[in-house]
Amino acid sequence: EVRLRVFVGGSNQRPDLMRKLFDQYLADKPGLTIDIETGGATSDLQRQYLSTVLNARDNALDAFLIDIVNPAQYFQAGWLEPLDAHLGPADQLLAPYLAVYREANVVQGRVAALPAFADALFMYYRRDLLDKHGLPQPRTWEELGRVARQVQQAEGNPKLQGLSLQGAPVEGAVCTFLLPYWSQGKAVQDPQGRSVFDAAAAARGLQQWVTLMDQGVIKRNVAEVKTPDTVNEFKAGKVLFALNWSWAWDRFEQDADSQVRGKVGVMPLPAMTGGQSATCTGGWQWAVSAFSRHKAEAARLVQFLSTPEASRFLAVRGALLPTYAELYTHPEVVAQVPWFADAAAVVRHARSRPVSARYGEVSDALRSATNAVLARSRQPADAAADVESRLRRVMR
Amino acid sequence: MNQPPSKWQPSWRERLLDPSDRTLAVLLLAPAFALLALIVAYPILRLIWNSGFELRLSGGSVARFVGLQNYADLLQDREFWSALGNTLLITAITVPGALVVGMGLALLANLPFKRRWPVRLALLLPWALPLSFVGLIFAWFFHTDYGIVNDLLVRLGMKEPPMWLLDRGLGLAAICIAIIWKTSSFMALILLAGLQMIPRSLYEAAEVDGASRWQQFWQITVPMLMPSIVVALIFRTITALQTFDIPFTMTRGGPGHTTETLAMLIHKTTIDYLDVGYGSTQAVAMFLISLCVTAAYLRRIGKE
Amino acid sequence: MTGNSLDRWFESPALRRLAAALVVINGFFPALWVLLTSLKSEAELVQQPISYLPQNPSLANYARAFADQPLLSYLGNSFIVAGLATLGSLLVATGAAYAIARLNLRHRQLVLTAIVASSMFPLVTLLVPIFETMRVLGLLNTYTALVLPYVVLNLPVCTLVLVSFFQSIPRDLENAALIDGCTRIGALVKVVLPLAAPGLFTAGILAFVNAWDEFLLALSLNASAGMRTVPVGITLYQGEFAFPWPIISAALVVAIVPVAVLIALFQERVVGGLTQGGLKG
Amino acid sequence: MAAIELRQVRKSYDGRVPIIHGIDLEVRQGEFVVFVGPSGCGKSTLLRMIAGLETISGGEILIDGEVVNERPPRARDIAMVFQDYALYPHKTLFENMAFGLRLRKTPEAEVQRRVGEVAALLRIEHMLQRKPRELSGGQRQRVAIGRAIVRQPKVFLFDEPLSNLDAQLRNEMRAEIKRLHQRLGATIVYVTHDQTEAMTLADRICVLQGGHKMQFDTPEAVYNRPAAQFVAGFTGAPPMNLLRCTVQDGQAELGQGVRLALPANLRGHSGTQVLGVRPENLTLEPRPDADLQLQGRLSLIEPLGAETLLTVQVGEHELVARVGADFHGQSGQALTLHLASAQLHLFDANDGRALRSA
Amino acid sequence: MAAIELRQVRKSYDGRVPIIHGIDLEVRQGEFVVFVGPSGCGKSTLLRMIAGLETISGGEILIDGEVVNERPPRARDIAMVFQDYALYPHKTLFENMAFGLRLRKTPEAEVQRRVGEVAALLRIEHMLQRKPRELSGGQRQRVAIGRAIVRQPKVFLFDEPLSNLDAQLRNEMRAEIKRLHQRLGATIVYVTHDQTEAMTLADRICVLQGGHKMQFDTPEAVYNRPAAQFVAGFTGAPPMNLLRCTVQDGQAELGQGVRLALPANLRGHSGTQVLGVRPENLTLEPRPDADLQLQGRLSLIEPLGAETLLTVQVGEHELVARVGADFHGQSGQALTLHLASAQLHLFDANDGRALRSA
Ligand SMILES: Nc1ncnc2c1ncn2[C@@H]1O[C@H](COP(=O)(O)OP(=O)(O)OP(=O)(O)O)[C@@H](O)[C@H]1O
Ligand SMILES: Nc1ncnc2c1ncn2[C@@H]1O[C@H](COP(=O)(O)OP(=O)(O)OP(=O)(O)O)[C@@H](O)[C@H]1O
Ligand SMILES: [Mg+2]
Ligand SMILES: [Mg+2]
Repeated sequence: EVRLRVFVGGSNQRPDLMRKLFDQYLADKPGLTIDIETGGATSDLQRQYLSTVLNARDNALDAFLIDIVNPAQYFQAGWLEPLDAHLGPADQLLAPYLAVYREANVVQGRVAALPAFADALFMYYRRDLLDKHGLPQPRTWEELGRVARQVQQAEGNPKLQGLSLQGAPVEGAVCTFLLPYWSQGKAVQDPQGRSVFDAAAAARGLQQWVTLMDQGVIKRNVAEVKTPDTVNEFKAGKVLFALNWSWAWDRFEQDADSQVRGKVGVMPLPAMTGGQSATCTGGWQWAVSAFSRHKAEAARLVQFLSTPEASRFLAVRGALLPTYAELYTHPEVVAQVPWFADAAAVVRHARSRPVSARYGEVSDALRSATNAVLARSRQPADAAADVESRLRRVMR
Repeated sequence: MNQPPSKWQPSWRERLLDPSDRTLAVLLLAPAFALLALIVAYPILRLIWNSGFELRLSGGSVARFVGLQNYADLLQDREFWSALGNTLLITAITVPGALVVGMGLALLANLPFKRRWPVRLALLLPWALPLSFVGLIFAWFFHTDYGIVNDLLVRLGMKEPPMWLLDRGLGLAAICIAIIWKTSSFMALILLAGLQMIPRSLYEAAEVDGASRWQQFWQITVPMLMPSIVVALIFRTITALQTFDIPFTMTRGGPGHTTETLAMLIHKTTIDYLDVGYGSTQAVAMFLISLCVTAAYLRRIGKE
Repeated sequence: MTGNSLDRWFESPALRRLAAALVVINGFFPALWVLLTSLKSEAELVQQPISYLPQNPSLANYARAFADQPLLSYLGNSFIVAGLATLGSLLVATGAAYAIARLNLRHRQLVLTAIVASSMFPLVTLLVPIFETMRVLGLLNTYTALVLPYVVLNLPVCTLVLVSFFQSIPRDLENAALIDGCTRIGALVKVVLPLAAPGLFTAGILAFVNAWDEFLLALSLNASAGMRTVPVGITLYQGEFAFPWPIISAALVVAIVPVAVLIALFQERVVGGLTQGGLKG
Repeated sequence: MAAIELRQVRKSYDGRVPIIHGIDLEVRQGEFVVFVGPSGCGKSTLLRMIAGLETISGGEILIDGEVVNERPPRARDIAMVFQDYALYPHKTLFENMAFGLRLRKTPEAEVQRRVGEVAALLRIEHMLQRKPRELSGGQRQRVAIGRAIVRQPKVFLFDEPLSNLDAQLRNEMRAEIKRLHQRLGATIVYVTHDQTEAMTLADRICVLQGGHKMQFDTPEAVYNRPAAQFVAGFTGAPPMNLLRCTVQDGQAELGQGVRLALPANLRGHSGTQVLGVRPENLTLEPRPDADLQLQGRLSLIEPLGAETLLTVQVGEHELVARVGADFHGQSGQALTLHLASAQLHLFDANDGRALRSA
Repeated sequence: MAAIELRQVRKSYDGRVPIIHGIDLEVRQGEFVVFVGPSGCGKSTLLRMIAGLETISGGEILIDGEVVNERPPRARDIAMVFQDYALYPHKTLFENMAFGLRLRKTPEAEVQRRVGEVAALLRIEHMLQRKPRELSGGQRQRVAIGRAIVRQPKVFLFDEPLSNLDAQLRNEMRAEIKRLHQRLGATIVYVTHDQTEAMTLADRICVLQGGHKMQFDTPEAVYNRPAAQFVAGFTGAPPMNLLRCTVQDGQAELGQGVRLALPANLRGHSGTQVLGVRPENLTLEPRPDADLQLQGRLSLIEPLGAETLLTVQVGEHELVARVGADFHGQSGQALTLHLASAQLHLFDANDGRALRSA
């Protein structure tokens, strides 16, 4: 008689689908039951909850979903059971997954978690408008600015935002910071996890956003834009280009009040001039609590939940991005979610946010710098310098 | 008829039901103090204990006793001082602000209206609205594009209405407005209770003595309300020093960290950074500050 | 009789109505806004200029609010938790307040200060240790886990209200009961408490509202679906990628209504209770 | 010229039944007028209308010859002493008394002087720096009076100023107020329901009942020639014995065969009336003027030290007689009460009017 | 056997100066004893110690022959009536009265019967279902008394039960209590600072001052033979005139050449003493027993209706005389006061003891 409690966060982790997966798993396992626990809809609240529970070394949770940025942090806090202990060595275990997930989930050579489903920042755009005005997909942010202004002028609609991205001090702003930085070929850390932060590149990246703001491409109050705001505005037809997660696709195409149904395209992210396109991964991982009383059972469950079959199930039933490269072209998946074909390239080029035991501090440094610059309360160079010194302290 | 036994020999049951005053006091206070010990004292001791350690969970570090090092670090911590500054600023604005607004509301609500319940309900409603949602609602009100405030400003002819939450000054102003709105309600409640206890004859005496309304307000109402005001101020100040939900939902401390409060910083350090030792240190510091402020009030009351 | 130096400033009915309007608008506006939002569609919220009245008012959001989350169960939990917390607060605070007000304690001021000072620690910082305590006691995801801290949360204000209330009850009433044949406890239960009813009532409402609104502890200590309270439940309508204001507003309206009704019904008593006891330092 | 004049003054609280039914009254310069009457009769209301604390529903109030209906209290140049003193609890005694002067921007030296004088007059100089709560009831009352005096207003209004004091203190303060009046020569309107206060203090007493003026006359007249049964029953301690009787042919038939001959000036009425006789007018010994007698039985003896109250059952009536302290007797014994027909009062049983020579 | 006995009873509130300094007292079965004394003298404290509401710091209290020091109030079989009535505001009158019986598990029928009887006795039967706030002061007082009576306790304790009532009502209720006592034959200890109550109600009066028993005797003795200057000054309204004098050779020298010859029983003392004479013993007309005279000047006239109080300046002293209502005179006139040497009192100027034949 084993009873597992699994934490599935909020609705974006689709507890409904997870329940179905659990039931599949339980079909041939009498004596095992699984309870789902949800709590906190945003990753903030989930982090808050998990921190509290794990901090108290509570054994109430056996397995849980964690954001891609957390495995390192949680593992080093001693909260995660290394899965290789139960399921075999790390390289073997993680080999089939997309590279970013492979990297994110191995901490100090141990398997901290297994990928559940993928996600990445996508560049959504109004295909109809670009087509109407005969404009190409922009390759660089500069170009994007030009295209956007042309459309704005042609449409005679100054309220039409050229680009919507996340400037509020939420996790999304970390990606907003990293996109132009990465596209200059820069990294935040070396393979040993030490900071190799390039403040000048960061400043240039931030400056790019400021320039776009000055041009009226990004709206002036972008510093209060959170992830759902971009979705809502794009959905309402007020945005030309929008950076958002895969999840937004459904909202654009399926929401009853969407003004942009059938008019949306996904394209590779623009780069800094002279750089190359880069985007940010997201996605969720299954981890087993170090305080669980049923680690072995939980580990086996987690293994099941991260199989290609499970991933396919989530892709087909929930349009959740697979963590296996081959699934993007799997006929069943393509039939159900055709746009995954476009998505594959994006996901494959996506990069992971810095992996650090002190990710909380890293994230805070990046997001607050972004926010401060976009709110025009700090110069890009100063903000970049702040980040540099902060990262040097944190990522030793 | 009711002859008591010739010798007074209470049964054990009677003794049990009739403890001495001292025993009874202990019995009655016991639950309160047991709970305080469990929910407050023990956690506080834990915090104080933790504050002596380097205890960074995500650093993978085992707890290492560092004595007062955390406190020394705290004194060097720019973020801490900035958060403390914001907290004190918010306190300094919202406490008197809520007092003034609350006083106004209380005075108005104390007028002999024919139908009093809408006024009373309006007075109490802000108090009953959950704090975290007040933040959300006011963030919405102050939203650059979709907020009511800017909508009104635009309707009044402003071309580029301000971006309230994207500026330290305006952001703090918006936060303070939300806090004042929310907290003036309870303030008004206490003051209203106080107002109703001022005997009418004092106003009549002042009236006969020749005091104008304004003079009556300052010479009678305010001094007579002093006890209520002090109680309200103590409660308000303690909660103001703990300000968390409203700035957290309204600005998240942005832009940058410029509107971050102490409680937000502590929350961030403990929950996001998993830096339990240092977070505890910040919490203890905050407790000491609350204590000082309250002690100052209590001293003042003592002098009265 | 009570007085108010404003009485005569506001002698004119017009001015008086204006004053009332001011208070009413100030108090109701945000709640009203939530109500209006709950009748709008999501698209309506990102319109510029903003629309004040819903263009196509509909109750669909309410239907969604109840369909998307077990709102009724959240309400039930909130009622149970807030109700038990209220009872508990009253019980504990009554004991403490009576001891402070009536039994000749040697360090009454100190005891009272200790109780009031307990509210000086920000809850945010105590969260983890409290969670740990509850875990050790095996109380996580039980009503008790929330009730206990809520009782503590309410202790300062309830105790203050009740102390001044007990002090306002003539001692001779208790003496009369003693002479009539009561024990000390008998006198407390049979005479003092019934007389302190308005104070208990006031303290009870304060406690209820506080408990009803609490979020952080409720989120952390009772996260399991069956035990969630309304404020926690409401946050579940939002997601990382969505903030459905209209549905959340609908849920918020549902959450506010019980408290608002409570206050509307008993507002005289809330104020009156504080008055009679005279909330003093 | 009258210091205060009331002309057909009426009062009703917003639209409800009237409380004061058209009262005419003149208070002369320097006069001490006392309003007495049972609780709820409208004494305070009337006083507060004079003060300007209540609006006037009808009629006119004049102070010093000027209609003041529309003037706020502060423009009426009056001072008032309240039943519960209404001292400002947060001000020192000095500031309590100085408040009115300060509001009038009196120079500081003058304030000091006047407060000092009044404090000396009231013997509270040594506690001017205390707060009201540190005072006994009598001291508080003095301060309240001091606050009124210090402003030297045209008119003083007192609303039951002594009713919160104990008996002893009440006596002292009463004498004090009397002396003050003699000394200041001020115009005073004083409300009380204590008739000893009324009798000893008043130049004239105004007896009110249910918002009507029942009698307005000197204490002596009110006591000895009550204009109504109500007034008679209200004055004297113990009050006048009032006996329902049937009057016929100049004889009052008290039931059970007890009869009294009425004096000439009370004859000429007939039917059911109320006969009144004061306890001190009933004696046990015959006296020259006592031309009537009543036989009774002693039912209660209350020795008061200086005198003794006897309750005597006469027919179906109980009469109280006030006799000397030297009375010795016992409950149940038979007695003869002597009384003078000249000291009898007769009232209409219906409207209570005093009946005199028809 | 004494109903109540106090043996060297002492009280001090935790460690502070003593309030009651060793009082011995016996209250006989069925006796009505009144404690009088100025405010703060310890009357209430003493009564509450008998009730068991205050701890006893020293000595013993016996009820019905048993030491009850350690017994809680409910085991003493007493009933108490409080100054502010202390009715349970949340209970009906019936339940107020029945409360004590119910606590003793009296059968319901018995409760009904006894409450009914007492209500009838006090004439409050028709309002048994009301709550106390719906009653007037006098009615409340009756209920408070009823609540005490209904339990038929050994001893009744009253703490200033009438002091919150107005004069008229006080008189009525006083008579009522007197009648009740006669009817129930109960043992009563009654606290008041109103001497009329003390005089009329008491079988014996215990005069207290500063926690000391000054005199414990019948009203007549307390009034006519006060054991101390304090007692003399406390009884009578107005109280006894007390004049500081120098006694020598059987003569009291009152200053400014005013002298009075002392009667035989007061001779033999000399030095500074205090001479006492009651206002009613000073007359304007000569009378057979009035062997002494004082010349004075009238300074204040207070007509009370039934009598008049005169304040007369004699030498450096002010004396109050109580004369008939028929007095006519005016302030400032010269007067001769007649008094009897047998009605003089003499007190030691130092300790206030009454001085009689040495
Ligand atoms: N504010 C008010 N509204 C309505 N009725 C009132 C108000 N104040 C007094 N009354 C009524 O007016 C009547 C007269 O009241 P008032 O206070 O003048 O009596 P009073 O003679 O002073 O009595 P007391 O001796 O008890 O002070 C009473 O019946 C009272 O109920
Ligand atoms: N609880 C107490 N603690 C300390 N002192 C007290 C307490 N109660 C009474 N006293 C003091 O004891 C003395 C006697 O008080 P008590 O109440 O017996 O006086 P009293 O004769 O009843 O006066 P009154 O006529 O004013 O009721 C007073 O000086 C009082 O200040
Ligand atoms: Mg009155
Ligand atoms: Mg007393």
